Amino acid sequence: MTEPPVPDEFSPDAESPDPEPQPESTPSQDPAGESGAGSPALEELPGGVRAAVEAILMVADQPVTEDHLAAVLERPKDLVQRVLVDLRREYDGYTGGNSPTIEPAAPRGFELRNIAGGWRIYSRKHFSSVVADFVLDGRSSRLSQAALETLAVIAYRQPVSRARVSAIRGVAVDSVVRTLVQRGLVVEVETDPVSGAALYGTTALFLEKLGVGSVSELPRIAPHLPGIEALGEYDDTTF
Amino acid sequence: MTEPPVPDEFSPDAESPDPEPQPESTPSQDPAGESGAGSPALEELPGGVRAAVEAILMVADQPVTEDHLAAVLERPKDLVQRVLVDLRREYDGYTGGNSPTIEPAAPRGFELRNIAGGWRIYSRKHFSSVVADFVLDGRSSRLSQAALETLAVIAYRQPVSRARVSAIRGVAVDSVVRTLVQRGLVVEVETDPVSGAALYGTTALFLEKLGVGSVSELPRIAPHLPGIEALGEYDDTTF
Amino acid sequence: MAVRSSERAGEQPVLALEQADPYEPAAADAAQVFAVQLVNFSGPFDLLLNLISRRELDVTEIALAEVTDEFIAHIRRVQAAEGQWKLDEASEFLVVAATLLDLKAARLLPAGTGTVEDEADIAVLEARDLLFARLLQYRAFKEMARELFHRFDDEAGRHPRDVPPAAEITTLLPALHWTSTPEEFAALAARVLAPRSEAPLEVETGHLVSPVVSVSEQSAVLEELLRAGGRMTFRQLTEDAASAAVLVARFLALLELFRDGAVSFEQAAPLDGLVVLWSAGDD
Repeated sequence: MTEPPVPDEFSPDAESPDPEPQPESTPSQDPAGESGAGSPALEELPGGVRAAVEAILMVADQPVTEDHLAAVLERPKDLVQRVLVDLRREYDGYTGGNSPTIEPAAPRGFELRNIAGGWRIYSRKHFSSVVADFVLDGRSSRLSQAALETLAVIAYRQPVSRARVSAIRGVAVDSVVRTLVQRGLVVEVETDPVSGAALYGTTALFLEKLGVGSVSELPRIAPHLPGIEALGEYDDTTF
Repeated sequence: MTEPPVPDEFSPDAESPDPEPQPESTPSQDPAGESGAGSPALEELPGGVRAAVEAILMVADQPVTEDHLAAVLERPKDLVQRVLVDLRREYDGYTGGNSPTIEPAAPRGFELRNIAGGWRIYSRKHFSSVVADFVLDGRSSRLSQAALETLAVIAYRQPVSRARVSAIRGVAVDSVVRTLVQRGLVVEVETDPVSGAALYGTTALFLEKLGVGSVSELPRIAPHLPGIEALGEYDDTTF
Repeated sequence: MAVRSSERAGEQPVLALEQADPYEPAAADAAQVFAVQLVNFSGPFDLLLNLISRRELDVTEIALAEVTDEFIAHIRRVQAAEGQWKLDEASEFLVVAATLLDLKAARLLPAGTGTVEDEADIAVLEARDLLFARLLQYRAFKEMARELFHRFDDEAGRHPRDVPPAAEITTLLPALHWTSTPEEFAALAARVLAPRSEAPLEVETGHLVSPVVSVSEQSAVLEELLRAGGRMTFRQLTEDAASAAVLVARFLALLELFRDGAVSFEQAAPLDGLVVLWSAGDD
């Protein structure tokens, strides 16, 4: 990379003491008045644009594109790009880079990967074994009763939101749904156009495990209950 | 804190050049042979125990207890605890602390918080406006006044039956309690031995949403309730 | 006094009171989302505190006497608007209204000697103290609800990291051991999806003469009638109802059966007789 060192306003936590502080500069391509007038500019918040990018990356559960970041932050894409590259380097244990005398920092336990056109934070690869120990801790090869019941609701009510499954089962189901997703038995199939909530359905693996060809081949359940076709809307009314 | 400075093996990326590197030390309470013999010791991996803790925090979907981390990492709990406290400080923008001459780093875009009995990574609050775009998942709907009041009664009177909550609020609370259970904020904790009524209490999710460590850290109710000692058990005697 | 208070009511539409919720701008939406609230106020204490605070009074005996008329005017309006009260909700309002009236009456009477004269006086005093105690207690929890709201709100600006591990980790999960047949799975689904019979709330019923009516019992009665009769009018289904409570319970049971797809309705024209059909098969 022949990029000039990243400007000060988005790397204020450079590990090396800055021998000649740069003047308060605005990013080159960003006209001063362009960003939202009401809220304080990102540059004025502790950590600046760089920390804002980190904040987003930390909670994003799928890769985020540079375009998306640039749009949300209202900053030029090339600035965002440089922040990302810089963060990746920093997480990997490289410091500012201009002071070779300073001992390099150790890498962080997470890394920023650029995959499929987007950026996402993952646990660092060489800790896979402890991460796996943590994730697999307490997982057995059988589904819990709670997981089976939740799966049953999703199978017969798909596509269905977690809120509705909660309403039907009468308990919070977030973590159980997550387990089912990790198990590959259910998947987010669409997004509710009104609420924006994710709607879940069963997968081919589920059908395979159960030994049926398609969802329509699931045994009908008792006549008292609305079938899949009747999709009672009653539990929507409670939310 | 009168803790001695954290030993080198889990803060290898201290921002200040370390004038006298400490010898490769094993954690004090951990007998050398105890950790798994086959895989390389965490201390030998880049970033060490500290990065391993970070790696686990990256995949945690709820607050992780110190005990859990200590068990997965096979390291003493007090070491884990110090790593966590140290990481929190670092994310908040404090450096090693022994070198006042070095300019303090800016906080990161995320923070490590100790709530609901465990530790979890959060995006930093002042970036909520930019982060919100990436986490929209329909769980942010607000509670009604009726739900909040019911929740307050349960939080301060737990374990408590619906009948008692109802007596305090002066209205039937069945549907509101059901909603709170569905949202995972309260749960049936036990059954009244006399009446057989379900008794409700708050959940870890409630603490997490509130940002407190435990029920005992809830804001005190006494100032709002003059003579609570005298009135407190009123509803016991009449219901 | 009724005239004065209803004039006041005309100036202050009922809705305006609800909108005045100080700490939750979205309260109106949220209320519809979550709970069946008694019109506009979640209970008599909520109403009473609201009336008192609108007059910028503290909770005292005088304040209670002053707002008595408004309180009663409000519950009259609700009754007129709703046609009928829900029994469990109305009872609390009535108890409070009766106590308020007693207090007001006591204040209107000559002060007397200052000594408690008879049992009726003692009863009023006890009722007053009880009402104070419950009102203050409710107010304290209302304050805490406000506090919780601010904390939730504050906390909502932070978002927890909730990100699944990389795929290479989840593939390490032990292979799933699946044992259910489709029929077993369907049976489980039927059980989970069956309407839950709520554990009834234990309500103090000592003062009630009529027995408790359960919706699920009435549902069973309806099912029996409909299975035998095939199609029946709502009037036929309720002609043997011994009390208003049974009537209400049958109505609620019909709604539940409809929700579950067990019955369907036919109505030839608006306000015409409602015909109920059993549409679930025999099990």
